[in-house]
Amino acid sequence: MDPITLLTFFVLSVFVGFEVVSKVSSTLHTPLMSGANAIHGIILVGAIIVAGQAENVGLLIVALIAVLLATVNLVGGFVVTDRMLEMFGGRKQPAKATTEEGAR
Amino acid sequence: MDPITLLTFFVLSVFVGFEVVSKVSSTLHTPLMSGANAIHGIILVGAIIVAGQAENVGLLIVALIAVLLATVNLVGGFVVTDRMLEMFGGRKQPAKATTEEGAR
Amino acid sequence: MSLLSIEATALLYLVAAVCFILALKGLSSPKSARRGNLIGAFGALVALVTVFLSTELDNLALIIATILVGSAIAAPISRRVAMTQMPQLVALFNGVGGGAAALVAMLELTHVEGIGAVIAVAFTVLVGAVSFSGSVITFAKLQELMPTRPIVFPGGPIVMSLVALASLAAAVWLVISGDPLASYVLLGLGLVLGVLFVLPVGGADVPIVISLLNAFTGLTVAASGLVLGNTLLLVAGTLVGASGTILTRAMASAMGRSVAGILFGAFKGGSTAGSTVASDRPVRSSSAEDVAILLGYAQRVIVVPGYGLAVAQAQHTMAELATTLEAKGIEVVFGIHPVAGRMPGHMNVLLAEANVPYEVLQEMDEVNPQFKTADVALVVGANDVVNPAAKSSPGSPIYGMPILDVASARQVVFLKRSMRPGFAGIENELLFEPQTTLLFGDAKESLTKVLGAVKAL
Amino acid sequence: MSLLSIEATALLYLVAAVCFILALKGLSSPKSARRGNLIGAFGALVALVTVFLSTELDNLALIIATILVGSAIAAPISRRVAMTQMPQLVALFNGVGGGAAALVAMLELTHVEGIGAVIAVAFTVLVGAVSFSGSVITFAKLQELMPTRPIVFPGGPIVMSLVALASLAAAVWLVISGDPLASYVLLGLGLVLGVLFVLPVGGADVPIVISLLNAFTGLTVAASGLVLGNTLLLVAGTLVGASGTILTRAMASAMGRSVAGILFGAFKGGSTAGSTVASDRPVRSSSAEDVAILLGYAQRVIVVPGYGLAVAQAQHTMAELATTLEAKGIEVVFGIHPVAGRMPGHMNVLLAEANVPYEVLQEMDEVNPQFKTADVALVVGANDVVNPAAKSSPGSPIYGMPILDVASARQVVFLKRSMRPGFAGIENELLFEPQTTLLFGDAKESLTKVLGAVKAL
Ligand SMILES: NC(=O)c1ccc[n+]([C@@H]2O[C@H](COP(=O)([O-])OP(=O)(O)OC[C@H]3O[C@@H](n4cnc5c(N)ncnc54)[C@H](OP(=O)(O)O)[C@@H]3O)[C@@H](O)[C@H]2O)c1
Ligand SMILES: NC(=O)c1ccc[n+]([C@@H]2O[C@H](COP(=O)([O-])OP(=O)(O)OC[C@H]3O[C@@H](n4cnc5c(N)ncnc54)[C@H](OP(=O)(O)O)[C@@H]3O)[C@@H](O)[C@H]2O)c1
Repeated sequence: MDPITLLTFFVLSVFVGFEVVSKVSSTLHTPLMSGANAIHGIILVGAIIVAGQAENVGLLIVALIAVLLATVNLVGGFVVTDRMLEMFGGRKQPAKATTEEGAR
Repeated sequence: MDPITLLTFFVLSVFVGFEVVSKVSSTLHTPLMSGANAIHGIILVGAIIVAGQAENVGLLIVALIAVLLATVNLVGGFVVTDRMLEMFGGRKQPAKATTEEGAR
Repeated sequence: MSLLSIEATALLYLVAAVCFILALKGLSSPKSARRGNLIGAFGALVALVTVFLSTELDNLALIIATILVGSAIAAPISRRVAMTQMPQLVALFNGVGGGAAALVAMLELTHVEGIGAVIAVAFTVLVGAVSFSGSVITFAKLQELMPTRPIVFPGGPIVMSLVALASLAAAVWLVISGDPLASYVLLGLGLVLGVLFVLPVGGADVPIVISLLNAFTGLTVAASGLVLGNTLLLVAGTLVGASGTILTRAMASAMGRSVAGILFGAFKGGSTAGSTVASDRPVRSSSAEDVAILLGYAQRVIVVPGYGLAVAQAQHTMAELATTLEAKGIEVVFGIHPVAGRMPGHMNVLLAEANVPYEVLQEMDEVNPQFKTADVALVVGANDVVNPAAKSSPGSPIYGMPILDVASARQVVFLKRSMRPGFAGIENELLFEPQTTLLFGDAKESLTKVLGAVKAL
Repeated sequence: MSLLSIEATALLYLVAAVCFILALKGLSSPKSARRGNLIGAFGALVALVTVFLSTELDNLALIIATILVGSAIAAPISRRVAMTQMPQLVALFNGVGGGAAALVAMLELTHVEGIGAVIAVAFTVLVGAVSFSGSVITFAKLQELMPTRPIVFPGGPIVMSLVALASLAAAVWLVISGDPLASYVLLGLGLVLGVLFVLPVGGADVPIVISLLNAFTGLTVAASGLVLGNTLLLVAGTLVGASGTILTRAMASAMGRSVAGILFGAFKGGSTAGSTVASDRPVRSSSAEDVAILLGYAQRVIVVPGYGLAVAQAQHTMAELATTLEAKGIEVVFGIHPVAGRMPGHMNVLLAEANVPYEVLQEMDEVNPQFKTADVALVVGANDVVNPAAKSSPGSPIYGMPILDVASARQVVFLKRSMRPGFAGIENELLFEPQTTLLFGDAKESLTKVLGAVKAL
């Protein structure tokens, strides 16, 4: 792909990233950080590609380490974020939560 | 350029457009509309290209009409928006405006 | 000339695209709006220089001459037009943009390859034509070259559906055959469709339609970008299309309407123009002299301007009346409702033009608590924005819209021409309250009389 | 396998990228946050399936096995970790991501062409390594494997500058020669740099540094996208880089700090840890029994939890105390300051984990007016978030930060271990006010004692 196309993707993504996150409330800072953290675990795609092209055992081992690290980032990131948000979730609908508790 | 690249540009631009404008105050609706209107006057670039490639007089005339219309859109759009904002501008800094008036 | 390499060209177009994004960003905040617009203009300049330096162009002299002519037409009009005529000018500029996109796509038809590009051509021709003729009709409505009320004729919806179907057929024909003739037919049908589309829209809903057509034009420019393989047109057009869509929704919701309701309301009968039947319930009306006395002996007056002030072009007279009252030691402020008038922010622009100082223009939230202590609320050509039905009657079309709380002022004076309702077409109970007085007549004439009487006090 | 065409692959990657955008969008609003995260996970799944179906891969079995092992490690840890240990886990996950990006770039070095790509490799190796080792140190600090206070050693800034310069030199060497050896050197220097970078940061500033390193990792992933010519990595990485930058700034400003100040504060001496000198002015301290009596005979108690509650892991004891008091008919609510604790939203998470019902957790704006009518404000391990200096002394580092208005409660009880100040390192005048009582000791121990005494009442 030509450099300017890549640059255009980059620039547009910068704007999207900036705009989407600006003005988020401080209560959500940690989950948002952790969610964004999970997203960059997508480097796993890159790690898989290099592991699939490794030409000797040495390179393969390094590539598999990258796959392992990236998997931990990706899977752990999404799971941890979900757990965190599970706890946050209810907090935002106190009325509903109360009803449910009352029903038990 | 390949279609997916173009689609990617499109999708990213949609997000940028949506995000940038969401939650704008109603006072600015008209200038924003008029400013966005000026931006699509950039079709002038396209009109210039087709006019520069016109193969016969008929096509050239149509292309020049397009150039004319696009120019009116582009130039008029920016000028009208600027005039509108000139009036809005001061409204937002009443303190400063008062001082200036007092100074006269 | 091809002075620029492909990379340099693409880079400069990217710079222009970034300028446009920054322009939109700037325009959505009051502080940076003007700078944003200038950044946009700068981006356009960069793009123009780039196209001239990067493309092998024939007919260069003619092109440049045409651009100069276009600028010579557009700039003075834009600079001289009255603030009240802004909306129609914006509509017109939008329309010519759509027209230009349609023409560009038609001309490219013979050069494009691939089904995708032909579909983009068909889309651009059709939507560009709709945007052009639709904008011309909105222009005519706002400029009062034709009636502003919704124009509905029997069988309208059927004709509309038929034309829409025919356009679709022509588009398919164009995509399959690539025949230029098909593009002419499509252009023609698009023009008719645009007219049919806007005719049934009522005057006060027109700004929303302009915004919608604006988004349409943006999308046609994006599609032209696809056709020409030009990233800048694609990005800029998409930006306008997306932000225009959001803006249209925001405008509609600011005045408590739905976009679909506006477009199809007149067809379905629940018309946007509301009823225009004058009420015959008794009201207290009075003379300009009586109003002058009320005002002249007040301590605090709050003026609530509306659509009627704009229509009657009474802003200068109103400004003079305010100055005269202030010279008598009476405190005068203006309460500005966000959707008062013909377009959002209309009153701010109108009164700024009439040199009403900024500090007496107050937003709804600021001014509402002050009505309690006001002696007179002077409602000039406004109706819906002060109608208590918005608070009290859940069934009414304006229910839920925030209003200016004039009812709590000691005295309320309405300046209007008749007992006809406002835009929403519902009666205003406030007109019949004991504290209310009406002064019938065109706002400008009434204000002139009141001004004379106040001076004579 | 290459079951997918190039177009289909690109399209699926685009779908994944859109999922990531929607994930970030969702995460920035409380209502949609959880769904947003799931959309993100779905996007990742799409991307993984796509890479397997579209690329000719050797070692397939090994790769899949490694992924399974990785998931088997990450999922249970993530599911089981205590809420108090979330921040360090996020730091760790971020670090491994950065490490993975650095390794991927190193391996690609032999395949890339063009100076641009080699620059991207150098960037990724260096920044990825910084992110990896920096995150490991933040992990160690938060996990208390090492002291949380800023670690400054003489000549630190000089060593840091030297290492930074050496890294730059190695990067240039790599770009010029393309020699793999250079990339190993660069990796090593990056690791050292990351350590030096994070050591001087104080414990409470660590969340901001994690966020910054998160943005760094995002940028390395974007650069890997450039290296591999993969649009998805480019877009996703850039998104995280950009939003992470904004988030870092937002976090810093929510706690009234500047990012540069945090990173270089310890070097410059105006340390982020503030003073840790205990005050020796006289205060009124009392026993757990006295506090129990105060609480037991109150009608309304507002609990203000802070950093100390988290450190002492006292949330469960606190929850039990609240339940016990409520069983006695005493109204208990929790006043949650947005930046109380170790990370934003920390208190909400902590107390939700301890099963404190949602409706007694109140945000600052809700709870502040209620202090006037509270009999006791029980401040558990909080200090800065209740320090009136934020309102009254313009010179103080927390000036301007909104605080919980505990000073207007009838009685204020502080649970802390000593007279040392909080994170900002400034004395809290409230400790010396007549209505204030202190109960010294670890929050968990003190609460356990108070709980026993309340039960015995
Ligand atoms: N601002 C926007 O962007 C925008 C856009 C579209 C729609 N709207 C809608 O328009 C309405 C605006 O409210 P509004 O209170 O400003 O206007 P309104 O409710 O439409 O009322 C206008 C009043 O002005 C009177 N009037 C008309 N011409 C006049 C003249 N020449 N001299 C004196 N009076 C005259 C009319 O009564 P007579 O006929 O008896 O004189 C009418 O009562 C809202 O419903 C809003 O939702 C606003
Ligand atoms: N939430 C965030 O995201 C975040 C992130 C970074 C920084 N910050 C900053 O951190 C501060 C948070 O304010 P805060 O009021 O929660 O905390 P703080 O001002 O740091 O005060 C914590 C208090 O807890 C006491 N403490 C510590 N360990 C304890 C234990 N085991 N048992 C009992 N007490 C203990 C400390 O006093 P002793 O040592 O005498 O016990 C100290 O007075 C703010 O300045 C904020 O800007 C917040």
